[in-house]
Amino acid sequence: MTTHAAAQPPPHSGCSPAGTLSIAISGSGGAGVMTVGELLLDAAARAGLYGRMGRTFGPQIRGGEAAALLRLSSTPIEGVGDAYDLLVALDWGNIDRFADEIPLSPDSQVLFDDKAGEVPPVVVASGANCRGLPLSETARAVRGGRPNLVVLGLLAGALDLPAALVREAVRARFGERSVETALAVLELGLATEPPLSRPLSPSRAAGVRWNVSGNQAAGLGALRGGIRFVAAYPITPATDLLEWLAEELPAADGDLVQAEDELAAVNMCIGASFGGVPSLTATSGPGLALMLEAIGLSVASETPIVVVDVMRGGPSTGIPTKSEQTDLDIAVNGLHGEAPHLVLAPLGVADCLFTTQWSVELAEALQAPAIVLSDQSLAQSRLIVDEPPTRSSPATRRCAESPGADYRRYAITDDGVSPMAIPGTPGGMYVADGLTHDVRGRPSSRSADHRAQLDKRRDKLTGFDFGAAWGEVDGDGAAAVITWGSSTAAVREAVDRLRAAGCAVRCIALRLISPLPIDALRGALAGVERAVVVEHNHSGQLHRLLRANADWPCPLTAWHRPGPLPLRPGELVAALSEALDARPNREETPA
Amino acid sequence: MTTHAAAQPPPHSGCSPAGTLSIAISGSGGAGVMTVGELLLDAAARAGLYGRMGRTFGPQIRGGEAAALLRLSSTPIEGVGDAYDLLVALDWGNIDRFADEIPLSPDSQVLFDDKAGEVPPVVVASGANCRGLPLSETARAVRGGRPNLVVLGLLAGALDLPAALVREAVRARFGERSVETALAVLELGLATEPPLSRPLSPSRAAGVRWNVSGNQAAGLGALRGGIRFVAAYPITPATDLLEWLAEELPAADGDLVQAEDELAAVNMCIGASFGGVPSLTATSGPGLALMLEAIGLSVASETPIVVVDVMRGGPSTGIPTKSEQTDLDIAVNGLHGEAPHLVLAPLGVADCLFTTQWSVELAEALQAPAIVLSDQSLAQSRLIVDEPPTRSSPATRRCAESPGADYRRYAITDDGVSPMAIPGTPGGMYVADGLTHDVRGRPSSRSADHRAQLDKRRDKLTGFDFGAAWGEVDGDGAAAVITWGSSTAAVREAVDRLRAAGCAVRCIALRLISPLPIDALRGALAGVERAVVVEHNHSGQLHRLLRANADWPCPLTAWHRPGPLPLRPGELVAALSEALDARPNREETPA
Amino acid sequence: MSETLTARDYKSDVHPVWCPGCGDFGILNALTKALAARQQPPERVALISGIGCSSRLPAYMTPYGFHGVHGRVLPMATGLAVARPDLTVIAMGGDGDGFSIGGNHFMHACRRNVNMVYLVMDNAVYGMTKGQASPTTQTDWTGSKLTPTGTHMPAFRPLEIALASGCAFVAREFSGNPNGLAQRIVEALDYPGFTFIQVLSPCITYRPEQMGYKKIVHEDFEPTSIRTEAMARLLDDDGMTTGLLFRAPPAPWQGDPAPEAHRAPERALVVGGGA
Amino acid sequence: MSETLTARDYKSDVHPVWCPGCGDFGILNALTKALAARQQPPERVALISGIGCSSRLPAYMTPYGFHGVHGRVLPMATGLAVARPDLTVIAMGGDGDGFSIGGNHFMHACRRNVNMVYLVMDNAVYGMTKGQASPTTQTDWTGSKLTPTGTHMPAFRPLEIALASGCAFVAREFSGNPNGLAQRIVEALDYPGFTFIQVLSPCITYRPEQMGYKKIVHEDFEPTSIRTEAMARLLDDDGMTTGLLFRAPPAPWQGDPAPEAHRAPERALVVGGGA
Ligand SMILES: Cc1ncc(C[n+]2csc(CCOP(=O)(O)OP(=O)(O)O)c2C)c(N)n1
Ligand SMILES: Cc1ncc(C[n+]2csc(CCOP(=O)(O)OP(=O)(O)O)c2C)c(N)n1
Ligand code: SF4
Ligand code: SF4
Ligand SMILES: [Mg+2]
Ligand SMILES: [Mg+2]
Repeated sequence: MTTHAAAQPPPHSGCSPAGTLSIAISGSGGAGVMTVGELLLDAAARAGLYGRMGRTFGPQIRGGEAAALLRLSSTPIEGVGDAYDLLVALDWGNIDRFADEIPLSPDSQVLFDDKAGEVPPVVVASGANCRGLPLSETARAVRGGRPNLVVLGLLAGALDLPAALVREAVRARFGERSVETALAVLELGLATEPPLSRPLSPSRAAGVRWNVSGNQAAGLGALRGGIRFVAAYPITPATDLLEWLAEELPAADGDLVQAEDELAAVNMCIGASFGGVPSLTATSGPGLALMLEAIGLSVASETPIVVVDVMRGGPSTGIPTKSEQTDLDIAVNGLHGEAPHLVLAPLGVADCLFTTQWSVELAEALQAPAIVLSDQSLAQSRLIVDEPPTRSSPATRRCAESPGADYRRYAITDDGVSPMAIPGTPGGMYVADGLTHDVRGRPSSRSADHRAQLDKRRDKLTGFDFGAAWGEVDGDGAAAVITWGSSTAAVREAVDRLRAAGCAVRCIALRLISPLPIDALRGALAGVERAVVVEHNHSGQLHRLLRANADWPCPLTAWHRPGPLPLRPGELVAALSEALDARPNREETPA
Repeated sequence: MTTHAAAQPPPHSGCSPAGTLSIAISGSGGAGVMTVGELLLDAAARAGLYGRMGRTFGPQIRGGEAAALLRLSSTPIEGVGDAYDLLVALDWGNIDRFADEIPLSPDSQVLFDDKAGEVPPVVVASGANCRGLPLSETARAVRGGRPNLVVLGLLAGALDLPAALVREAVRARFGERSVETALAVLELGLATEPPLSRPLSPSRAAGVRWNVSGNQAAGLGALRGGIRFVAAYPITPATDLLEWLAEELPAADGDLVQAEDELAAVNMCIGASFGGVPSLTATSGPGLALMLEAIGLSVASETPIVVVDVMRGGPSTGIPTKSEQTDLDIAVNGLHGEAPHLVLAPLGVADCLFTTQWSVELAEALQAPAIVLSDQSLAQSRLIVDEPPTRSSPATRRCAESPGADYRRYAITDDGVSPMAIPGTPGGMYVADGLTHDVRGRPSSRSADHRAQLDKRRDKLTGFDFGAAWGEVDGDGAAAVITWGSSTAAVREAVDRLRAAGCAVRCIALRLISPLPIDALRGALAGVERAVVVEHNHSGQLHRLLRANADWPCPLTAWHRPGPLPLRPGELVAALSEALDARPNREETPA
Repeated sequence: MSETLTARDYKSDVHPVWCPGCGDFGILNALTKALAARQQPPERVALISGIGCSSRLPAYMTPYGFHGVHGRVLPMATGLAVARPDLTVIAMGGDGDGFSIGGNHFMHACRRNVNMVYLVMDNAVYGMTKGQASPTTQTDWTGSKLTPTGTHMPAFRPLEIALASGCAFVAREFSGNPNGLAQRIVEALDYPGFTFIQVLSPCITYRPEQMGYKKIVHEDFEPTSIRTEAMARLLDDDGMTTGLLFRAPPAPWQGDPAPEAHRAPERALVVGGGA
Repeated sequence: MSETLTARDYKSDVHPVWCPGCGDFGILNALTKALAARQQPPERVALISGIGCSSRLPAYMTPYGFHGVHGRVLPMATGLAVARPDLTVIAMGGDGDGFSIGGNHFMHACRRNVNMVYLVMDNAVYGMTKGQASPTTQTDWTGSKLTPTGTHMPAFRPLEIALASGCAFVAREFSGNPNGLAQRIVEALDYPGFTFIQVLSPCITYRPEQMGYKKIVHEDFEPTSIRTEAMARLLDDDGMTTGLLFRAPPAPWQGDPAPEAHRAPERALVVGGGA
């Protein structure tokens, strides 16, 4: 084995905080980097560790360069780290393309197949310690053997994972025909002296753990919330959420229809929901744009639907495979006319379950559309988490059980929610309408009817008691960070570090975006003197939304950065230290 | 003739300020109320008066009740008055339906055909002075004669319009076959002693005057701005703008295509504009919602288009025939991803010309989409105005004249605008793309490319010098009203009254909504201690937009009210007196 | 309601906004008759429409209804019919709604074959927006200010498109013959799957010449179950032939069947720990 | 460029994202050959596409191009071709782009007959989004997780729809025969009006069985100019026949003519005053 001397001092403890380790595995299409990444995550989970895995690909539709991006940990984690402790290159492919995405430092180790040729300049320049290993040579000892399983064995050794659990993971994955070969190669890797040693101590927590992606979690939340009709038009990165539901719905006696386009999908949902069946569609920015007219109909006709928007880089077709929190504006303000509705954002991969389930419940209870702002980084990352608690709060729609001759579908009620007659119910017949209507649903252009229905639709949302789930608040002190959705992971990690460094920082993560929980957020900001709003986009969309809708007890500054690169805790530590220092009333964004 | 004694004291000087007069003419379908309204407006214009006319209809597609709503004046006016000095009822039809829209007071006079039956309770309750006249009986003296022309004669007499000019108006309108009958009936009306006398003294201004609707003015602005391709899908109240352009474009060597839907219309515009031909489409809220995805493409590919949104009551299908300033949110924030673009709003009927023309110029100069927020009250009202000055600032697009091998379509330039190669230009070949791209237009998911293009597209707008046309400011003092679009007319009239009552009020009307002219508006607010934002919608959309995007030198309070009824100066006088009083830092909306 | 239902039981007390003499009145009558003939309780019927004069129809009847957005009547009706197969779903709207902005859904609804009746109330014009050309408008019609020298396009052929898209029940009727139409609607209601009836329905306001339809419609379609025959029949059709053109053996939409065995989706996510 | 242009002059140096072996390479080759055959200067050609694997094509060639949004390629190409009739406009995209989300524009573009070539690169699957059923997918294809028991719908028939919509030039070709395709594209370029070529183009990644196309395509269409004949020819077609099916006498789109006399629009607004 050869060692490339790095231009920088040799590695010591790695780049990650104690107890976590970031590993990237890269290679060309077909090299099997995703397989080894998934197996490692699985084995680590079996061994009692936590972790996450993301994927990145070059632009080729299939067969281009790819990398599995893992982070393993002794304790629960959610987000990505600052840099990679370890990069394993099965070949050098177009590794340049990943330079931004796989940050290396002089503390990083790079292992590569010694048949792969020269270490590329971009890797040399990082100062990482590079070492060639006879990966393909080792694999060749087994007929049909592939180097990726050598890597699995080596990494298992480096992490000190019990070999039996690694074998279990391999057995669970491969079919009969290939499992023996895979195991044989694995053994070779396990038998090799690991090129480094970074054992992580397993958690002693006893509960069940899940290996789950945000899209799976959202699908499960939809099912648990009561969704029984789904209309689907594929779009990255929402497709696998729809595919997951396609598999699970029939057993729950639900239906999925592949629609001809997003206009059809959203209108199918409205139709099914009019029939009393909770309905959902999922899409990404371009599809959401096409759905807006009908979402307005959902508002005006008070027919609940749920639309999951798995955000990707924008605008327009943008960067379909990368994450960005870029659709808050359209989700909140993208409807024509004045059309109050629900917008929520999951705070993490596993929280996609809770937030989607809650969104279904809220949509049903409030007879309004709910838009769920997930994003690619949540949707397509796999996370090892403690099994989330189940909640028994099924969606409930207020239905008119035995409506009489004076049934008024859009009656003005105390809480703005009017009992809805479901087709099939005798006596409840009404015509739902997107035209301005009176309490019976009959078209009206009278000023009083228009005003009454506008007020009602606003007040049923703003007057609703959303309880404690509007957001998550922790810590105290005179400085606060406000964030939402997928940014929460990096913000929390940064805040932890700031706290460890002695700064008291309050962390407020918003799950409910619309209606804005103004009072709750004001309460959470009590005593705060300066707050910074952190988000993963170019223009500070939540920051503008907060400013637009209320006065706050303290000045709000903005820090935001667009995709495609994920927010990392380290950059946030720097940004927050600066933004939260004592200078009052800063208003320009430092981004 | 009979006089119904009103419950209230008899009328004296009427409801309107000196020099103006509001007249409503109502009747069932076929009664010819629009004809007499238009003739009166025409004759008044010929006589040197100014004025406006709006129309209102019941829900019937055709043949239901209708009313012509006029306001005539010695000096230029723009908006509606507070109440009607005069209502002429050709029959009582469903007059109830118009009770809100035709406010009467004890100062009002009501004239009605004495064959029409009892005065309806809603009219009696107004306290107006009601008088039956033998309208149909008079008309019957001429074979085929209709009472509406009797009314024209009576009103001409009441206003002291020169009979010759009224005859001219009638001659200009009727075809050979019917003109003689019409003139004969008119004479009977002219010969009758007018039931009241409210002469208005004509203006002595010498210039040419126009009788123009907002949709016509916008069409003319589009033509003068250089629009030569229009794609059309009909929708109320935008259809007549498209129809006007259909008639005028061929002579200008332009094309209009009726599209199968709004998705097609907007994409046709992008295609034509990619070909170097300035392009426009017009729609209303539901159609705008369908166009958003493609407007995002226009942003990302930097292909200019103009979209005129003639707003109507919302949300959803809403109230198609009534006005409301309800699409500011969607126009500014309705695109997915971060997609900076232009949003402008005409400040009056005639200003539809200037604002549309300027919008074309800005879209072309900045290679970005421009959304023009007109509304039904501007679009479909006819106004008598002094001929607006012509402007010689043709649309100019920065084109690449002789691009070479290193041509970069999306080059980062000082002002963010990159020379565009028009198909046909040798050497300039590039592929326009909605995918995130590099300076050559090639798809890229590199962070640096994404950021550079996001910055560029933002900065070309925010860095542009929009000059003085961003808005109109007049007056001074420590109190200000900020408004936009069609609300400007009522606000100005209210402000005039407040000034007459001794209050110094600054009036700021925004024509440029996005990018928000922050510095200019800050300048206009210098020295202001309290400002109120007035708009014709339910949720205070401009107010929120202003709050979201900047800190202002003074607190901004909000006053807004939805449609379908127009904003009237009187209610604004009351609202503004309250909102602008000395209480500091009010933040709730009184509406 | 155990007594016999009459056509009147399906009529609401809302006064139609339609022009006196509009062909859509005939369709309203036919529909109420058809439902009475089938004795469908109004609460088990859903009338779904788009936007246009024609699409106002649901408000004039007593069943459940949804007056949706322009052009999306078929997706909405599809969602409802898939989610609630127990209901009688009747979709309707204008030629603009169905063939212009909604044309894509028309083709795909024909293919999908979800159980419903679809009535296109075809007046070859956009009535609601005051008289522009629709897809079924003749090339040389110069009555619209938007296309003052004609449409420059051949008229859309709804029956051919329906057949080419795999529609299993294709008919054309005339609103001036409400009994014939009612009878056809009854057949369509009885047919399991997507059924399409183009109803010629004069717009007396913007296409007054259509008052002459009654003289030129002729009831000449001979129903066939062979697609090629039906298509051939259309190739020299004058657009005024009425009757049932095509009726295939029923094969309505069926979604994915429920699996025999299925384990809770949560189980697939479990990894390590606990066990 | 006064020298002779070769196919290579139309190829850019951008490396396609396509999978090795993708049928779309054949279409790229055919298109460059056809343009060379016509000696079209690249700057006078505009390649307009939607979104999908196939729609990436414009970047791989040297003419002007626009990679638009999903499903809207035909409106964009229509706007360009109407506004710039001097350019050669070639529209292209996938079967999902053209027949699913874009199906409405397909029908209306056929009717409108604006001068352009439209190539649908048909692999009967959504390649870009990793293998879902498209309209042209066979009913019993269970290869997609979104429709695991099949599509439950008959496949879409693009040529029938084109004919029924009034398309004047209708052909089917195979990407595995780039010379034949190039020849057909040349004919289409020479034809004034809207021309449609369905190109069977295997997706080797999500429909590997399509590699067998080359064995089953057969060049059997006999061109006709009689619509009824062409339609009849399709009624028992296996979907694998290639060649020119239909070619009507040209009658391309013409918008409203410029009026003989016309007064400035401002004049119509003048009333009173001044004069
Ligand atoms: C998205 C959208 N675009 C346009 C309109 C305007 N609009 C209302 S009805 C209609 C067409 C009506 O024609 P048709 O469907 O034939 O119905 P008809 O009135 O003739 O019965 C149009 C274009 C709308 N309401 N929504
Ligand atoms: C509005 C919108 N919806 C969905 C998508 C996602 N999407 C991208 S390509 C595609 C379909 C691709 O299939 P096809 O058009 O047949 O092209 P192919 O990739 O097979 O060549 C879809 C659904 C999108 N980009 N935009
Ligand atoms: S405009 Fe035509 S379609 Fe509409 S109601 Fe009147 S007659 Fe009927
Ligand atoms: S996925 Fe299929 S269509 Fe797409 S590039 Fe690969 S082979 Fe071609
Ligand atoms: Mg119609
Ligand atoms: Mg395809």
